Amino acid sequence: MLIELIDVLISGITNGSVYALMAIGMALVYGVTKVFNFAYGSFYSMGGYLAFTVFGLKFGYFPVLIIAVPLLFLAGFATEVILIKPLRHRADWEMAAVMVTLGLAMFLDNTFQAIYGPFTKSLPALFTGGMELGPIWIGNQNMAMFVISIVVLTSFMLFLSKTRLGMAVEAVAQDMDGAQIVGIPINVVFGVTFAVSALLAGLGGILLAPKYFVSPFGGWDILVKAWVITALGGMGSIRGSLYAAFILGIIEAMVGYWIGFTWILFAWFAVLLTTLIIRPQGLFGTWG
Amino acid sequence: MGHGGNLMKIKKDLGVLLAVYGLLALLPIFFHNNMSLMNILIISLIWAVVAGSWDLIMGFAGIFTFGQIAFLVIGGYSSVIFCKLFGISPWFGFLIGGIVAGGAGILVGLPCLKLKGAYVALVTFAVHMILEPFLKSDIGRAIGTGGAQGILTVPPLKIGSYVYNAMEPTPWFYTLLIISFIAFFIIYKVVHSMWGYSFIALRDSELFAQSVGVNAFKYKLIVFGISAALTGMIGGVYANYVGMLSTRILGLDLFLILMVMLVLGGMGRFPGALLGAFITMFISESLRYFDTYRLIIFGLLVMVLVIKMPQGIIGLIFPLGKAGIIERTILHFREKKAKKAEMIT
Amino acid sequence: MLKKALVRITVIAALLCLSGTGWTADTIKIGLPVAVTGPYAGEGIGTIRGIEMAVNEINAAGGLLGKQIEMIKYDTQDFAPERVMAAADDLVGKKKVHALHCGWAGWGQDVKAYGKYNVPTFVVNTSGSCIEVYKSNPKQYSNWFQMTGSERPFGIETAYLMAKLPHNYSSNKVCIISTDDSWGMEIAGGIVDGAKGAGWEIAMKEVVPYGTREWGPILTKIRSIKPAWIHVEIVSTPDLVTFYNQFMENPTNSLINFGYGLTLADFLPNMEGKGDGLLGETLVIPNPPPTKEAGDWIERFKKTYTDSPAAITLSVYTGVYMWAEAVKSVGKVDDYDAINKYLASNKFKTIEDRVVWFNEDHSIPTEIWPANHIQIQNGKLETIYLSGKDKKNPLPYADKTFEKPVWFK
Amino acid sequence: MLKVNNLETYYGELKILKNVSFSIDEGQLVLLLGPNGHGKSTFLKTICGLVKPRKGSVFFDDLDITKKSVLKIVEMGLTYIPEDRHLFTEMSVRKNMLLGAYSKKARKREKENLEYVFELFPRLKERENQFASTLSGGEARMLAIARGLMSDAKFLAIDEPTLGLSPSLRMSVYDIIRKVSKLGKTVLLVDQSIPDLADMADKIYFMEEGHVTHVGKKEDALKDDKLREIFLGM
Repeated sequence: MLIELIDVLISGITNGSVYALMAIGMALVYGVTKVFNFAYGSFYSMGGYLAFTVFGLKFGYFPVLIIAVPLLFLAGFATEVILIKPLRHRADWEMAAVMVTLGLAMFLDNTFQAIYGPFTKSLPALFTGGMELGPIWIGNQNMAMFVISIVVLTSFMLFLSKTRLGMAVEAVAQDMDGAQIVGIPINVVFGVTFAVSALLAGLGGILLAPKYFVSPFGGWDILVKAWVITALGGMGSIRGSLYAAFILGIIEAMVGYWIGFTWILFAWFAVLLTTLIIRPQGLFGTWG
Repeated sequence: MGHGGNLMKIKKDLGVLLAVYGLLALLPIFFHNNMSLMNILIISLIWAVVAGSWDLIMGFAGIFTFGQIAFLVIGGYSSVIFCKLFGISPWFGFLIGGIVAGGAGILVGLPCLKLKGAYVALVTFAVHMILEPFLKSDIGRAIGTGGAQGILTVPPLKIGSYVYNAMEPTPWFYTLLIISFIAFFIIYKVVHSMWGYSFIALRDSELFAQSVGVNAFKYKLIVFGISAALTGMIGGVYANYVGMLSTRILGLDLFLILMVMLVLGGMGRFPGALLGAFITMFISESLRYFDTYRLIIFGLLVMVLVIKMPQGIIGLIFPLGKAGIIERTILHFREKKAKKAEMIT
Repeated sequence: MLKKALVRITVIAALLCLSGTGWTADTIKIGLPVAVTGPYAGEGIGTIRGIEMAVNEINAAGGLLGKQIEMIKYDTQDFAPERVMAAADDLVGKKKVHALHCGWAGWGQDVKAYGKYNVPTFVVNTSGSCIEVYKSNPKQYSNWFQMTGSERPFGIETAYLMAKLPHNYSSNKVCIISTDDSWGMEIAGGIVDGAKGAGWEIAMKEVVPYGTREWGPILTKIRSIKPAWIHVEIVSTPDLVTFYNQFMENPTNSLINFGYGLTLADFLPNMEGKGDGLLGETLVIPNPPPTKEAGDWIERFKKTYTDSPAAITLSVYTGVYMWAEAVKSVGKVDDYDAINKYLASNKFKTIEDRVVWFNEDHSIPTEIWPANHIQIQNGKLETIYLSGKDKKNPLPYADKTFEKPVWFK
Repeated sequence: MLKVNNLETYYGELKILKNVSFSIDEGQLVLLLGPNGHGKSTFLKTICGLVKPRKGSVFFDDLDITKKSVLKIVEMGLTYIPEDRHLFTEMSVRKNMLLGAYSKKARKREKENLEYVFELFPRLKERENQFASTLSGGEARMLAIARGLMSDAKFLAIDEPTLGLSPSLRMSVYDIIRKVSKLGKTVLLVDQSIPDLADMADKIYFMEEGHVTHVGKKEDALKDDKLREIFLGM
């Protein structure tokens, strides 16, 4: 019984690390620009397809990063400048931004399908093998995912709190007018934030492609999950999403084990709703 | 401007509505033999009601909800289940669908009252997401949802001794024309009532609305209820028209196309949703032979329209000028407040 | 102002109404309401290729009744009832096609939509729901032809086959995992039915949603049950491959059967040579092909599309030939009632040299279309058993035999 | 130093500023007074670039800044200190101040300025590492001014810095403004009633319903019966 409980916890933590990676970009972009980016999942797929394409040229994983990082960054930046910026002066811009990113998601996903076809694509595993600790077995891939997600998130939080640019990003997130008044170039911050968010989503896609595969509409699942995670953590709170990712990951494993897989999403939303009723701003969020 | 302007606008909105319905009513004279076109028209009328009631809550009241299809499904299922259980006429089924969905709307609205923006979207979308496992579950099966298979047979709609059937689209068309007109007339009445102005005031500034004495709590619940009820009612009609129901309607496709209807028609611009529904359906059908490229084109279209045509198609027909509906509403309230002040002094 | 607006409305409406008019060329038209976008696009491609192959062959041989056949596609996307209705109205009502070849077409809404007209309609549904709808009004739906029977017998036969394999089972426990759609639920139900007769004990029955990628909790259960056989019925490659990969991290001595999933077009490419020993059931041509004709067919397909044919491909291909044969016998392409009658009351020969016919419920039951039990051996699909006359008694096929999976310790 | 000609600003359809002209020379302390909601804040937002006027022009250091972004205007040395503060509430006092010196020019003198501003506001030095959200109303207002000073601006546009403060706190805020002004900075101070430092003011503007209704020194204002009644309660 104890061993099974540990096993379930391990899969919960595995889920959590994956979710943390999925959600961080969304927490960032919502927190700073207040845009609910519906194309978030499409950037995730874009990362996966970029990896698939570059890897297909048989140079290994390193060139994937060299090519994908600037491309994803550029894609995110262009999205902000071309699609979001023209909307910002409108009274209903938040809704308009949702619509425009929805259009982008339709465009991107179907472009992927037109280029790569509807079939699933796969990449060879980054990490194989595992560790045996008595009756418990931990896969190297899962361990790596855990370490990567913790490293990425903590370094990101350090960047936000310790560097000048990071502070500027947080300042924009907390008070857009205030940030303008002190001379923070908010348009640059918006663009960069979008770019970094797309980059993080895409890197998530690259990292998870060997494990979860790439398919044209695979991003929607990511979008919904990332959305729930960031909402539970408090929209825009990076630290909040980290905790929320692990909480929801463990809930998923437990519900999957004791109740059934079809009830996982149900449980997620139940937890989210209860939390929001008690704390409308999420676990770590603040209004503003 | 001012009151005279508002009156003009009211007349104009009703005029547009009547003109559109008048034109629609003439169509079967020319196309009653064209099954394909009639089917598209009928479906457009159904989606128009969904889009219109969605616009009521999202465009006019500014509450960011993603639960409209959930209400459609709730209305559809409850309408059919009630008809099958109690052997009542589908006409009553539609009403019951509306009532159940309206109740569900108010229930969903309650937790949303304290939430903002994207959170409301999430909570309402949550309803959408969990509806599918629920309807497919054993509990769902027990109340008659048919589980994963769905409901394969729906009691037919009758009027007198005439039984509606798939081979004769014209009676369906006129029935839907009337039903959707009633729905749009209700939406129109709501938009141009004190409720409607309160919605708009709430959308633009909750603080401002409260300062002129609008009770946010009450109005938000009312708008949730009305919007869900209209959608649920049409859900029953939908189930009857297509003759079956399953959870697949909760997929992404319908959700996206309804959004496109809102954007195309013009959000918060009565009766933009009605025009949006027809235009979207026609674009979608005429792009169908582009296969995979259809949705790529669609996506591009949505992006361009949102950026270049913020008022949608209806903005092309009736450009709003520099004064948006927002300013007009604020002016309306300013005037009211001023009048009140005058009366006191 | 109102006048101006009215003019503008009329102009927009008029422009919209000027959408495409019909075809007039002297060809025979067939409609292909197939999903080419969205989650079902994978099966859609297999469908279109099969129909295209048959049509090209018939056209190259001089056409049907001396006329060329023209294909008209319609993207049915997610098979929402209103969309299927629109497809039927567009293809039959507006474009006046002479037959419909659909591939997988839905779960009952398709019967109603296509049954509204009387042009012969071929689907490859394997759906009990469709048979149920058909039976509700056989006269109305007399143009409806389902190339396979219902799902359940597959499950039953699988349970018997698994018991028959030359394998030393450590126990009689079986774990069943299926999706929550009617295909998955029905197969799982069939296995439960068959399990009683074949001596299995159901140790676990889990239902999962599509898109499941993390199998930890289920694998924990499996590892504590240590079942003799795990059946996973999910029509989605990434779900199956992630299951396999995660199972392999710490495998138990259990046979794994992926049912229909094994023959999904993108399954083997994504396994990248792994998975020797996985079992499955399907309707593709057995390997090696039973006839030279069937072998040639596979070669032709591979040459044209550089892929292997999917299970659905042969079914739709056969459907086109059955319809062509009926048209030839009737002598007229638009005497639909006669064609439908011919289809319902005659037997047809397939490229596998098999005789098939439609039952009274207008489906070709699984007994006639025997299930092909396959195993991955050296990275390839090999047929090891084929169903015999009796659901309970699959027969060994050709010279390939069952092999112990690689993960057995 | 700042010259405003025939400014007209709208919120949607509502005309807020009506033909406003205004000027201030280097080193001056100028007051802009007027009742609540009559366009004073809008005026400040317009000159610092947060709101764009529909008509008229704004010159700063003889350069047309009417269409310039807030960012450019801040870099040129004009800083706006808003009445509703706009602090970064979830950051420490120190970080708020450091962000105040975000512009390139200010960054060079960040250290000096930080020392100097902490000297001016010893209270803030004590609370250096607290979140801005934990400050009292008076402290938060001080922080807003302190952050504005960090920008090393030569021109400060301060919007009602004493609103809702106790008399003693108010005195100390005015003290600070006095000090800042004496250091040679140009200050434009907006208030509802005539503040204690009116004697020091080089000029006083009165704004009603979006118009400038009166310009002059304190003495001039006192001569006008209506102004005396409205702003001094006499």
